[in-house]
Amino acid sequence: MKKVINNPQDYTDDMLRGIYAAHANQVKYVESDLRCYCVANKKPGKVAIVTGGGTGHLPLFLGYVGENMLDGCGVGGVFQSPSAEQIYNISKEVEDGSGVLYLYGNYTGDIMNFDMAVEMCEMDDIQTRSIVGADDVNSHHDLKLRRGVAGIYFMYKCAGAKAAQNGTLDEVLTSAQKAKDNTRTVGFALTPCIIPEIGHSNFTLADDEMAMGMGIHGEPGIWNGPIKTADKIAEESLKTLLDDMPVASGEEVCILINGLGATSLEELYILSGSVSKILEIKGIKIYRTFVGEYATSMEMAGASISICKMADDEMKQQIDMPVCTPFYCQK
Amino acid sequence: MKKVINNPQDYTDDMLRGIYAAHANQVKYVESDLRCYCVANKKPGKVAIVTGGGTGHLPLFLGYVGENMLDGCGVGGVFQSPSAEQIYNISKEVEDGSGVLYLYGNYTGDIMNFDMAVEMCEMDDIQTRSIVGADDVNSHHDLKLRRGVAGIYFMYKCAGAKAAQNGTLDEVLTSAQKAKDNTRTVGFALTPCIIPEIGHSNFTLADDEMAMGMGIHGEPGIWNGPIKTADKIAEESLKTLLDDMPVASGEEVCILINGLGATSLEELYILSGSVSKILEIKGIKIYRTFVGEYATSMEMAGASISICKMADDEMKQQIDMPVCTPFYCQK
Amino acid sequence: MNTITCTQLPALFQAVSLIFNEKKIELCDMDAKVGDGDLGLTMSKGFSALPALLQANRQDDDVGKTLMKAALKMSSVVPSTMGTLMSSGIMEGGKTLKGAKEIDATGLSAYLTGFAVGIRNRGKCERGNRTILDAVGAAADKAAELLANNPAANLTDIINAAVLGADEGVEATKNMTPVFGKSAVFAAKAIGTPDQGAVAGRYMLIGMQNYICRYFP
Amino acid sequence: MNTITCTQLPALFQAVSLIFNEKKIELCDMDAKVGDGDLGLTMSKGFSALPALLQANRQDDDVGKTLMKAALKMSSVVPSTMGTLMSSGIMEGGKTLKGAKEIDATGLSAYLTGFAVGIRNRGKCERGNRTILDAVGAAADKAAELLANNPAANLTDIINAAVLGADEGVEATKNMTPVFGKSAVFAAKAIGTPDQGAVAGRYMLIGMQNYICRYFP
Ligand SMILES: Nc1ncnc2c1ncn2[C@@H]1O[C@H](COP(=O)(O)OP(=O)(O)O)[C@@H](O)[C@H]1O
Ligand SMILES: Nc1ncnc2c1ncn2[C@@H]1O[C@H](COP(=O)(O)OP(=O)(O)O)[C@@H](O)[C@H]1O
Ligand SMILES: [Mg+2]
Ligand SMILES: [Mg+2]
Ligand SMILES: [Mg+2]
Ligand SMILES: [Mg+2]
Repeated sequence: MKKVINNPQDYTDDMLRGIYAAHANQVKYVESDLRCYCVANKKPGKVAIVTGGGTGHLPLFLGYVGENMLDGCGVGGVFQSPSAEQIYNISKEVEDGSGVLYLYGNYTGDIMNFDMAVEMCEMDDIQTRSIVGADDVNSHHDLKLRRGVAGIYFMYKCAGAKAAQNGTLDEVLTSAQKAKDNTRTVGFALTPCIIPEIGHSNFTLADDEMAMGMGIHGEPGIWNGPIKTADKIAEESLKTLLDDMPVASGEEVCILINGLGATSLEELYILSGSVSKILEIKGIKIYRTFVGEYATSMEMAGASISICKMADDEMKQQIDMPVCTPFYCQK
Repeated sequence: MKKVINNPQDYTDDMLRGIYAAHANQVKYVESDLRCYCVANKKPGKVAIVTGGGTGHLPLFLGYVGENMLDGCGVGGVFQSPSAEQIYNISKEVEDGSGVLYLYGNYTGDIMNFDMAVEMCEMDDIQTRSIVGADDVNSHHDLKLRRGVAGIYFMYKCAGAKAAQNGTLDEVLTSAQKAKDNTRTVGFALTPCIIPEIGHSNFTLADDEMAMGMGIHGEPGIWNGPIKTADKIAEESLKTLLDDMPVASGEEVCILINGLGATSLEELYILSGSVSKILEIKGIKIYRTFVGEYATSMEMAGASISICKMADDEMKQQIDMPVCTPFYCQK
Repeated sequence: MNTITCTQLPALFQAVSLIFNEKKIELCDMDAKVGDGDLGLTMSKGFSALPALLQANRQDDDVGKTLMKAALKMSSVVPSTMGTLMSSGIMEGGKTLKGAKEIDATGLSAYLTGFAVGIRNRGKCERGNRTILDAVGAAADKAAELLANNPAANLTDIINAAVLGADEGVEATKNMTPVFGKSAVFAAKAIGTPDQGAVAGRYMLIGMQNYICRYFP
Repeated sequence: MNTITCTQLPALFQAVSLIFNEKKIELCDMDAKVGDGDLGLTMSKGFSALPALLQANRQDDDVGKTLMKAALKMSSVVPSTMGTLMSSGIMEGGKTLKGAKEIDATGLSAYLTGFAVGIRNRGKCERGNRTILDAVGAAADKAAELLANNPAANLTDIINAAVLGADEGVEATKNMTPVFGKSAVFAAKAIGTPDQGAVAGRYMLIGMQNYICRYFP
């Protein structure tokens, strides 16, 4: 296991200590619990947005806590859910009378703990709404059973913008829902990653192999086979995406080319170029292109392609709204 | 070779096409040459700053072309210099009467081509100054013969800020020089990277080995040996850095924890935490911490630690100046 | 008297933690075949913490409230799927006992039914989905049936019936296809072996049985 | 007449490109031992492009200006260290011929000296640094010496002397320690073998020799 770490047991907390030391003016933790991650200076009165999930996906999830995006994040161990109590404690800290939106990925452990936090908030008369990202097309044919991956970025962006504009809890939920309804993702892996406390990878791929549709925890995909060119990968991925959510010629989309951790930015831009070529041929307009690491799986190699259809002008304005967190700035 | 690419010969140009497609409103190329990379909208009248170098280090070099940073970048093939003519053509495009600063890394091929471009500019009466980043402490005991690595970020930041404030060419050079004089870097690699056209890595490291002091093109370091903990790596690196450039208790520094490509952000923050712990014990104040991928080597695993001593208040203001490029935003 | 008081709650769950310590490797191995292999660890970690949490969070002499409060704390110790499900079961079971100073046979049966409801609500699952619910749901039914037929049944009769029900429930999962969690991905592999969560549910009941049969024979 | 005209420049460098095509693998292998292994490729790529560039960039009948302009374009084709050095050498050599319509023996000697100066200026190197300069510097010196001793020397005499000088220069690099570029990192490995850049410099001169001896025997 080639990792720059100390004791594997301390992986998550060492990481958090590093983050708080680096960004003390932007984020803090509450209840003396490093894993209760909150924005340092919340805009008063606005709807709070709280996310959460396992460690190992930076900048997901906590990286989106900051100006015009999210207000808090429950930090779980590697690939594990945060606890309901942590989510509840974060909610109490960041909620300011307008309610809390829970926005996180569609994973059993997370759902249960957020649901439990909802019940705890109810006892305190804190209003909550919940919505999960479930954008990974290849993970299930049933929309409700799909897991959430990089496409949650668009939900964060839209919900965050609506909350920043003092939208009500239900309006913020609606913005998140609209982003969700219009977002689809396809991903593929080239190499596995290693959970520090386990010390070896949970799957292997031959030297010339890729896994199409593989999940960010290594969940099996729809095929393993010889690695294809960027153009071919883009072609197959876009077919999957557009079969699932048709986009007509003339319609506008945002695209997000996301690296899983070890894939270089050079390759991501090559892939992005392949995607934009195909969309151009189809007459689909690209409103904005995002390329980089948005949701990783530690040192896994691979990438995902997300498409978010621009449903209306409000959505475009939300996508364009400047945001600033310690991990992600957009002007 | 596990890479998301098309034809290896097209690696650099495919990447550039992807970049221009994604960021058409921020950057452009001139002379119908993809590798003549320029900012789309230059602030008129200010000193132009042009950089350049081989492909394979994104966001270095072109990623820093943008608002309040650089104005142009000559893009070479993988680990190769751009040509003098390209640098000259970029200079003609971005220069606006106040001269051009050439700011790039200390590598033979780059020096020769930038020098040749200087001569070409002279014929056009374009004023130029040149300065190279040479921050890699372990690459040579002689300051002049050190290669440039991630620390060039601070030179970009300070020179860019001075130019944005309409400093003269010599003032901009002085800001770059001050950043250079106060910056030192130490790096280490865990795994090699592969040049697409070559197809195999140019060195190997055993499964439990790291290479301290290795260069970003795989230049041999000062030792290869069993991988150490983040705390130990931080300790050894800081000793090297501070022996080379002493920083007294009470003085302020910026730190930059830079990933070489495949090392996860989680690990970088663990390392950052280790560094800040040690600096705290020494009484050295951290003015600002930067963590992420600033200068990579494609999919090489490893990291570098840079220290930039805050020489005066002007330097702090320059470090704090908001910047925005397609690859890097700071607020 | 044949009832469990607040004072005895830590010892009751100490017995549960004992069996999970014994079965730790077995559960991890089962889980590793179709999931991430953490089940034995989280069960033993969670139930090992519970006795002290019951002690520390004792609410007057209210067995219900004490169970609810301690289970909530336990969920923080093990926020994995099964950790959260177990906590939710105990919380909902505790809710049926709210205000009671002790658990009698009727109370135990109600607790078991509440436990199954807690699992069902938290997991949004139904019987037949190949989960812990198939074990603890069958257990609660069997206990309730016994009590309906024999209103004089004691604590031991109830828990024995529950374990019998769990046995049948676990057996039944062998032919069910998983729909939830990491196992769902490996659905094919699962057929023929019992669901590991159901097995864990049965062990929890056996742990309670060990205590009850010893102190209320 | 015993002079090289603008019209002949492409053929002169065609001969250079021929030898680099032959020696491509040899130069790559030499470079790979102590550097990145691209030398053969860049030399053959650069000099293969040069004849057409000389054709396309012909400046009236000025051999000097034509060489300068074409060399500048060649540097864009191969912006590697040696590519840039070769271009810089030709540019500076061309500068000594500015205004001339042809290259005679004196002109060739001046060109070779200018070539070495171009390398030295561009590389900021000195003789003894184990570079191409050690070959082409010695070559220029030998040619100039011949011309000083024998003012009637013709083109063939000059280029023959130059190649002799390059032979000695290459030989001398075997005992020099590299201070520049990628080879510097592997300094120890280098000792005992000639510098690959010097070898390339010698091949360039041999290419010119092949042409000159054939057309001006
Ligand atoms: N939605 C659900 N409802 C009820 N039980 C579930 C649900 N999802 C999973 N389970 C149970 O949890 C068990 C797996 O537990 P655990 O190993 O903690 O989960 P994970 O897959 O998160 O590692 C399964 O065997 C099943 O009995
Ligand atoms: N500063 C310099 N001045 C003159 N010659 C140099 C200099 N640096 C390198 N060389 C020559 O260049 C040769 C290597 O050329 P090349 O393979 O193109 O360089 P690299 O691949 O190292 O950039 C060396 O053998 C040496 O002769
Ligand atoms: Mg990475
Ligand atoms: Mg990377
Ligand atoms: Mg499990
Ligand atoms: Mg070379």
